[in-house]
Amino acid sequence: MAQQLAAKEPTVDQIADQKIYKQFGVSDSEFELICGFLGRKPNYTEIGVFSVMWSEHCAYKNSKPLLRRFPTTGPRVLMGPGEGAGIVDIGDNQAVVFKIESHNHPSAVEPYQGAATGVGGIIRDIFSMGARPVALLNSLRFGKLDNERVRYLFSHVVAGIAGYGNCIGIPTVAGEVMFDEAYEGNPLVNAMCVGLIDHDKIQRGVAKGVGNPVFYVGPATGRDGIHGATFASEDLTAESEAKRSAVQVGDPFMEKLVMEATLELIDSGIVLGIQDMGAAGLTCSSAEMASKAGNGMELYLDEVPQREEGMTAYEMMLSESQERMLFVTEPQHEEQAKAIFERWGLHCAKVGKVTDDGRLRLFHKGEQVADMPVKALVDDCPVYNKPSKVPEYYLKNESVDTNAYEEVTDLTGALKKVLGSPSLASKEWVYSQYDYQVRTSTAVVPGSDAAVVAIRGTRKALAMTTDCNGRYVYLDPEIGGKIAVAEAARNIVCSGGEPLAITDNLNFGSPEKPEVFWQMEKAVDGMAEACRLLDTPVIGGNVSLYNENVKGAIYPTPVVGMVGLVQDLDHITTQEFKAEGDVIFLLGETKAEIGGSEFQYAVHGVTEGRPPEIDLALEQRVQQAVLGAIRQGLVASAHDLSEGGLAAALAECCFGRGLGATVEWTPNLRPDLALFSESQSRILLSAKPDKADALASFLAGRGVPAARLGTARGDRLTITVGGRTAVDATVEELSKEWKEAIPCRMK
Amino acid sequence: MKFAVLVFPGSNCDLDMYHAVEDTVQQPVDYVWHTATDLSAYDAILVPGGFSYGDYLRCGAIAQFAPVMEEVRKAAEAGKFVLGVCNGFQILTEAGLLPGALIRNNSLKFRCHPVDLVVENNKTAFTNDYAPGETVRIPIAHGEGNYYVDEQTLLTLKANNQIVFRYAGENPNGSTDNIAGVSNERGNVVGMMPHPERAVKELLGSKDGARMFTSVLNAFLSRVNSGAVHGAQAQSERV
Amino acid sequence: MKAKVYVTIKENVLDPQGNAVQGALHSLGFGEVSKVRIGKFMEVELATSDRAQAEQQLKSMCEKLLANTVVEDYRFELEG
Amino acid sequence: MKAKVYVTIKENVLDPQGNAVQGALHSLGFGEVSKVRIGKFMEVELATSDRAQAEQQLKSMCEKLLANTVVEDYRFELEG
Ligand SMILES: Nc1ncnc2c1ncn2[C@@H]1O[C@H](COP(=O)(O)OP(=O)(O)O)[C@@H](O)[C@H]1O
Ligand SMILES: [Mg+2]
Repeated sequence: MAQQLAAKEPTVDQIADQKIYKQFGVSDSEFELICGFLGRKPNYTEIGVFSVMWSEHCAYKNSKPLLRRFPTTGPRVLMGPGEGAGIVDIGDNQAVVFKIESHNHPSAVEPYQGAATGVGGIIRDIFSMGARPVALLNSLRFGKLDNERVRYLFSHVVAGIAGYGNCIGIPTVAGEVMFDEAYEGNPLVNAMCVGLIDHDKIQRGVAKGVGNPVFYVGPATGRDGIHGATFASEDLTAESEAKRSAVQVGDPFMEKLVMEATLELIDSGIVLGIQDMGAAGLTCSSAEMASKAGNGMELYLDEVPQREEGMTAYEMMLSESQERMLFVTEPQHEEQAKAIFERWGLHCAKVGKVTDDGRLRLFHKGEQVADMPVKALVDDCPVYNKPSKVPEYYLKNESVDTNAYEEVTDLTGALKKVLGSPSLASKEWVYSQYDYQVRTSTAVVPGSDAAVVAIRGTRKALAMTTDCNGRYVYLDPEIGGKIAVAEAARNIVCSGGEPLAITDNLNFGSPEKPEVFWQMEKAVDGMAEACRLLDTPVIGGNVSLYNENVKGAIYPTPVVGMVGLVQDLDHITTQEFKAEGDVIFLLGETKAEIGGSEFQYAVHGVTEGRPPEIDLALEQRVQQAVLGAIRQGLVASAHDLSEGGLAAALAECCFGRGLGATVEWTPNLRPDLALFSESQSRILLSAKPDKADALASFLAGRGVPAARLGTARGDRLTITVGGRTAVDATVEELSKEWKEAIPCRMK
Repeated sequence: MKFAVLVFPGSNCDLDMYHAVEDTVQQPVDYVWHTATDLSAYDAILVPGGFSYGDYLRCGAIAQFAPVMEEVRKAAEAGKFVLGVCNGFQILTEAGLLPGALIRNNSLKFRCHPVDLVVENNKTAFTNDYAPGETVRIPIAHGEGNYYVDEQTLLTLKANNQIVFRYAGENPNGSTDNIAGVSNERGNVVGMMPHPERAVKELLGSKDGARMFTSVLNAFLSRVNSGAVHGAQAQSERV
Repeated sequence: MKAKVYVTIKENVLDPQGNAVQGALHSLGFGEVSKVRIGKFMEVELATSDRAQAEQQLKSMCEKLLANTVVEDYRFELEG
Repeated sequence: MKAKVYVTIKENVLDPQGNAVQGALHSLGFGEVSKVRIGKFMEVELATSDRAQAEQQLKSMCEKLLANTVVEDYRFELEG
């Protein structure tokens, strides 16, 4: 068997002459470079290793110039991009660690395992830093639910996320799901993990100390997901499935053991460097650890635990079997490390040694089978500045006048349509499958603007959210990018938290298309500007390109994952109206802006025109005022306005406790445009009657426009616009549309 | 009174159970590893939720053979207090310490949300602080909480007053006779699918689960006072 | 030696998964499906060549672990 | 007509459940167990007596619903 497989490997000359490297996504010029770095032609194992290290997924060769535009530092940032995850100080020697990662392509092929292993991977990124994972989030995009395959993908992705997170015992507390044709065939599955760490426990993935042993821990390696990293960097085609070796299967039970043992190992203080084996498995972890220490590494592949017979060096290096870690310790600590793993029923294998020659050398069956300079693998992948071009559709949209749509007069009906649109509808069908309470720290469960997780032993808590409206980004990537960051921050603020930093997942189409590259550039510029203004640096992220289906690229979807700090548990605020008689305020300014809105999509059936404008200075003023008011105890409820505008936001505030509202508003706009406009920087607050005046003057004092809309009362939502009843319905009938939209379609 | 919280590979509510003891009755509590062979120091044994051994094969199937389970059996026989929650309940049924079995939810989905429970029997060690028939709000989080017993056993459960909790509203998993929790005949071993340890303070949305812990402390103290427990030892352990 | 173990849900115990699959098959157009029961199929390799011993061991494995006899039945076949 | 459907995890795909059960059997003292793979066993009743049609339908059911052919193999037997 071994012979057979080995015999099938192309020779050095075949690789070069028949351009076999192209199958791995290595271009002619890259191949030349690799030959130059090696001083000879690469063999099969070497070209395999280079191809994954030089894939977009690992090397960011198409996105690096853009990522440099992000602000990545700040007084609280303890670790920015470059390690498994970023770290932000939250005081008292504690810090929060978080990162987001995509598993889009694996989920398109095998949704349950694709999503599950995505969750498993991001959890490893967090605990390999030495942090205790405390929460999971996910950001999902699918096609429309009337398609059977979409329903299959949706239900299995959700089940996969649940299956992994529930079993390992980390609460899944927040996320987002949107449905649009643009994602048909290429769903987006982004998972985020948040952890807590003490400053002195922070680990790095470095192979320190020449001569030190390198250990492998976790389950045996199989032929799973070979070339997963390359796969993630290609368009999804009919052949993708055939090309793929065995699908990676997640084992959350194994990961739980690996996590507990790893945290115990780190606690014992004997780890010099540790990294998880994620994309490109053993290849990426060994090369990066050596690189960060400026060292080299030798790996003895016969020592690598193997699940299948006759595995070749190539297969072992490229396998993406899950739940594995690589760590370095001093020789005298070997027994102690082993004992810790043993207690958790795990074995660790000594598979290598740190060297001083800056080379990654692989030995198999008594022979050296590969010898490559670490620096070439990790740092020398060429970086491309792709051509960029303004897309036709963007220019066309400039002349679309969305205010010229025929007026919609049945506004109660329109509100029901919007509330019943799966993107806006209740996501209870999703999150009731997630254990969102394990670890008994979830103070705000899924369903409000941001989730809040209390930090035991303190009065502090973490607020967290993921946000991105791909329609806005499609219509104007720069504005859409700004809004993604601003909305995330608004959600944090509405929950009583101060935004700290973001992690981002840049989901785009093929960068080879100048129009897609233009979207990337503009979106990153918009995000970077918002991050600077709102003081939320980018501490890490992930890039997922080549998200395309037969109809072309997906909507550009740069998902923002944000974490905020709630100073005191008393500041925790939720969106639902609390008590009869509470006074409702609308903060911010409403303009006729329905381009890219849920109303435009659900009622008019199109996505066109211009997205809402955003004034970041106003945004910041509104957010700071709201956070200030919350901290002073003036606010009973807070909810940001996003998809569905004021009408949907009011309805959502009513749903929590079934408490209605009576609202009178004179916005000076056509009622349908006013109620469903998605103008930015708006927040709905409610206050106890005896605090209402104080709140009004607090807001006025901070230059924030605030209109007193009415009161929370009864069991109906009644909205009068310009003296005319626009919406009038019981909370129950509205809630029914909203609650049943997804379950009905999933039956 | 001293509590043990068992830890199996894959347990994940061990921490919550431990904190619940601290937060409600402030009694000494230890994590006890699945390989332990002596539980004599403990008055109450809490078998927490989670996914012991990944819940592979069947929930609780593999955990029933952990060395510590032999000791749990002895403790139960000796009349010590044993509570199994969620996966802990599944383990106790697999181990034969409680009747019945827990099978897949009839929705085939994992379900996590608060439920209303009726306290059917407030005479057990873990429910004496509740009023009979009282409705309490406690969250569930399980995929296999569908309690099954055959008809004959159900009659016995009813006759012996072994049904401790029933779901008050919608039955979330299809369990026989809306059962959410049961006890052994003697009432010192209780198993339930809902998580009382997740409902011990306002921050978590409900405090209704806290009385499970105060109940068992009551039961212990009344036993001490009646001299059923070796007095001196028990007194010295009180905090 | 190889064994095949079949674990099935007892006749009088509800099989929600089987029912759901039956429903799904109906809506896929397989109207003739009148019943579905879903159990487990395990392949176990035993490093022994003593058939009698293997049988006895399998029985014991099933009773102890592989099946929960409150709700499940089992049977097994030895091969080779 | 009755059919038995066997759904097994593909040979090279990881079976965490099988591994966990193997580990458990070892610690229960069944050291001879060298491998465990866990799949599904389904009993399907079909209200038809046309064997050829039943076979064709079963194949289609397996492909569409009963097995996930990305990670699983299937086979079936028709009885009676
Ligand atoms: N979109 C992004 N924005 C900011 N940083 C990014 C982005 N994408 C990747 N990075 C950073 O680049 C580094 C390398 O990323 P990656 O290879 O994905 O890490 P890992 O090896 O943990 O998967 C990480 O620190 C990551 O946070
Ligand atoms: Mg919001």
